[in-house]
Amino acid sequence: MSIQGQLNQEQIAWRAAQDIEDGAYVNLGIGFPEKVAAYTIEGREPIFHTENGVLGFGRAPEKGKEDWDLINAGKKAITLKPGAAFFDHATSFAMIRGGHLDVAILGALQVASNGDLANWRVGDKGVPAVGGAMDLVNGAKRVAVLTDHVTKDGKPKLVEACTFPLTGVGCVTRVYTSLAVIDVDVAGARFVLLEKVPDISMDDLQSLTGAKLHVEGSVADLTVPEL
Amino acid sequence: MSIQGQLNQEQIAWRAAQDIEDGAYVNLGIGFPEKVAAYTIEGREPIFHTENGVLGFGRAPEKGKEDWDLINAGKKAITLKPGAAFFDHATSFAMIRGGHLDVAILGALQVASNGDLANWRVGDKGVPAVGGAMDLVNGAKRVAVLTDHVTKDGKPKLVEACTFPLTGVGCVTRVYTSLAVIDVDVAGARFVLLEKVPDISMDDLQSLTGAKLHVEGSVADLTVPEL
Amino acid sequence: MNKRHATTAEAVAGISDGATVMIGGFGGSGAPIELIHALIDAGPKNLTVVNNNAGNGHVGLAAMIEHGMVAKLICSFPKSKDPKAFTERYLDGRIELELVPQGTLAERIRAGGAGIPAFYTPTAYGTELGEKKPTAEFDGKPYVQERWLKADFALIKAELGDPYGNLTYRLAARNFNPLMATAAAVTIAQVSHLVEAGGIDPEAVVTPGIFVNRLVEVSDPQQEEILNQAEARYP
Amino acid sequence: MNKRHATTAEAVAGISDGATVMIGGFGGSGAPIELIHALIDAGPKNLTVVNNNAGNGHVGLAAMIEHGMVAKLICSFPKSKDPKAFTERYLDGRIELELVPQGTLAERIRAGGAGIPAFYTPTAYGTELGEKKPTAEFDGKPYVQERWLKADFALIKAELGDPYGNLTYRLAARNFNPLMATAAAVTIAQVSHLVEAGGIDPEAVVTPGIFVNRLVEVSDPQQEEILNQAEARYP
Repeated sequence: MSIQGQLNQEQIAWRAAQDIEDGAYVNLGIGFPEKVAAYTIEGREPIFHTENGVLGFGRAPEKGKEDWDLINAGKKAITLKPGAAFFDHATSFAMIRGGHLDVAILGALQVASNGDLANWRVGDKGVPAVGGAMDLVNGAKRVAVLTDHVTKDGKPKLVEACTFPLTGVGCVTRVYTSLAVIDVDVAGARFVLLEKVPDISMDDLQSLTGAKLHVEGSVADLTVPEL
Repeated sequence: MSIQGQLNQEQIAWRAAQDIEDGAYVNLGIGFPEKVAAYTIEGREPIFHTENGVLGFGRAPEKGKEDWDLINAGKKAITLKPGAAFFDHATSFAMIRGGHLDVAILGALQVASNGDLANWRVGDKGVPAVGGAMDLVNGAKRVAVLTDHVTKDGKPKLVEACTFPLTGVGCVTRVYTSLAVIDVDVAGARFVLLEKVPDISMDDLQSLTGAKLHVEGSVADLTVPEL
Repeated sequence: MNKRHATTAEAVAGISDGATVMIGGFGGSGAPIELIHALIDAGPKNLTVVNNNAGNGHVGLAAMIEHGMVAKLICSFPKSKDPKAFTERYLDGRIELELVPQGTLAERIRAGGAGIPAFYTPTAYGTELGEKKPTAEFDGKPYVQERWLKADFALIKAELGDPYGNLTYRLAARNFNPLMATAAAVTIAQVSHLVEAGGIDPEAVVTPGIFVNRLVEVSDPQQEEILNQAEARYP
Repeated sequence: MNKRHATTAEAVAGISDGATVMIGGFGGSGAPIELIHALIDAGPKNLTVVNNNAGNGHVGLAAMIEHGMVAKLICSFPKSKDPKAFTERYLDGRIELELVPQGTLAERIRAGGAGIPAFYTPTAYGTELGEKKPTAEFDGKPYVQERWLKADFALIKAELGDPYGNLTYRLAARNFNPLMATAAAVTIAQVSHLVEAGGIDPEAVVTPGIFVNRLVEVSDPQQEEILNQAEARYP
């Protein structure tokens, strides 16, 4: 489904990267969220964590130079930056569960206006696999989601209540979509619209969203570079 | 109180050392139990653990050569053997609580015939201090006690029920005293006499013991070298 | 004190039908391929296996599954590039799956090794993976009670090992290996380099030898990823 | 990313009255004497201190107690060669003591750092230190429920530190230091050698920098044991 002016994945990732502070400890979910690393702001140095026991990793090695003992949670080969550290899985999840990570950025099937997240399983068919998602959403200081605003067949992914199996309860605090940046007021169970792409009207955005979008003050334009 | 033929601390320690197998992981309590290390049997190599995070330590350094970052749980300077390892306190007590230590040898105020041990506090006066004793008695595969058979004023230390505050419940399985070697049948709440010094009669030994000494088969002579 | 064994076959001896076996590694990183293959040669059946994943391709854990050795798998992420071995057997009901969130899996194993029978975690609260488990509130927040995980055997991969069983690991191949070493009645480590006593700096030891029962040197160990790129099969 | 501070005074800034402060070390081994003395200079009162011991002589933690800064001590073994500072105040009721078995103390701190609000341990079951705590049976064996321990600040001592806060420790001076680093909102480390980024082998890091907020280099740090042999007093 094509919507006028909507952002592509690179642009959503770019927007999310703007909110990552210098020195932040960050875990990026497998796949789409991994793109955020490429848009780190000049002069800021976030430190990337991967569940399988590495802090301070950098980009992928050149093809043919992979060391398969040095991978990320997506099982892709990585490299190290100076100041990196290795540790076991219990320590890695102590970092997550213990509230030491500043931000976790994940994909989503659905996000509810009370902060509930569904991102690990569509239904009860097939092989279920959860990985570290349920730990990340309950541990990181800030849990953000990157997602298309609607599904491929146009259904809202931002909803009043998740219908897919939950990953976590009341855990998501910000959503970066292809059309908007939205804060989740978990206590009030409200979506609060912060930014929207200029080409879409408030009414059209609301019609593509499964729960009410509240506005506090003004809504900024969500503008991103060509990517 | 002097009893004919009773063992001194060195001799009790020597007897306890006879039961330590080659390759056993052993924690010796502060003070009297530490003497056991000196009587390690030729050809056997127990590995000594100390709560503050060392496996594989050896004897004390020469006076003047102490490194005060390298101490044991009694805060005495130690040295390392080849194959030693350092670790943090959580790992150290994972070794203890997780059942990885083969034997812990501790002192006692009282041992009861049901295996209860009192060894950390005489009453409710003064400053209480427990250290790692309560973890050791609940963690090591085998918990042995070294003790004089009676108190300085002749009262039994092996009793039907401890009157001093407990360190652990049903935890002691063998007692090495100045007069005897006694197994504790925890399930049956019975002391089973294995060995006694030759100079004492069964009746006299029983009269110095606060709970019945059972005999299964024969009682061996408890003979030790001059030390 | 010498925990060394001459061959991987000798190292895995005694793992019999119905045993619970923890296998280290995260995907192929840190997977003890040679020990797994020795276990396939030995051929015990009806095993419960604890691993983060469910194998990839037709080597290592995937090959164990293909050989019908695994009755139940306890893992967090039973997907991979080529998960056919597990997927087929799971979908037709020949293999049981206990799916555990990754951090909970790690903590349950760590608890097994540390003598902690149960603990509380926020992870999975309010989800289907937290259902049917006891819950409790602490300081106004809800948590799920989780139980320790222990095993009869652990197969792990390390980098350096000395005769006392002290181990180090290579890069991110550490992952679950040090935890599993603590949680099994018998821990079996393949090491890429066996060194003499004193050959590992006591400060550099990651797994102290008390947690390790058997060692076997496997120089130049195989990497699951490389084997799969070559479409290898075991045996 | 640079967590370095120029002085110990700067490193301990902001620890105010009523704070909970974990202090690393086991006796004098691994005790961050210079950080403690900087805190004495700063002079906050009514502190809750978590340490394995209760100080020895008239330096370090003992000096903090003598200066009336400590309202409550959480520890396992408040005895030492010269425990007068604590003993006097404890016996006349000026300082509160929460006595915790050493392994439970370590595990509670580790739980605080790992986001585990409560766990079960066999330790102290059936004793007065287990009284008034919830108990539960698992597999027929009784256990005591223990809660996590967290702090506002941790003062720790390390050997090498890099600008990211990665740390190594010296010999048995490791003890409680790596645990406390994880369990405080603000962890302050004195390091004997500050090295550049990349100066610590990533496999040799014991405390990853994510657990450390502030670093200060203290070359040739003082040893409590040596100070006490010289009958030193602070200030």
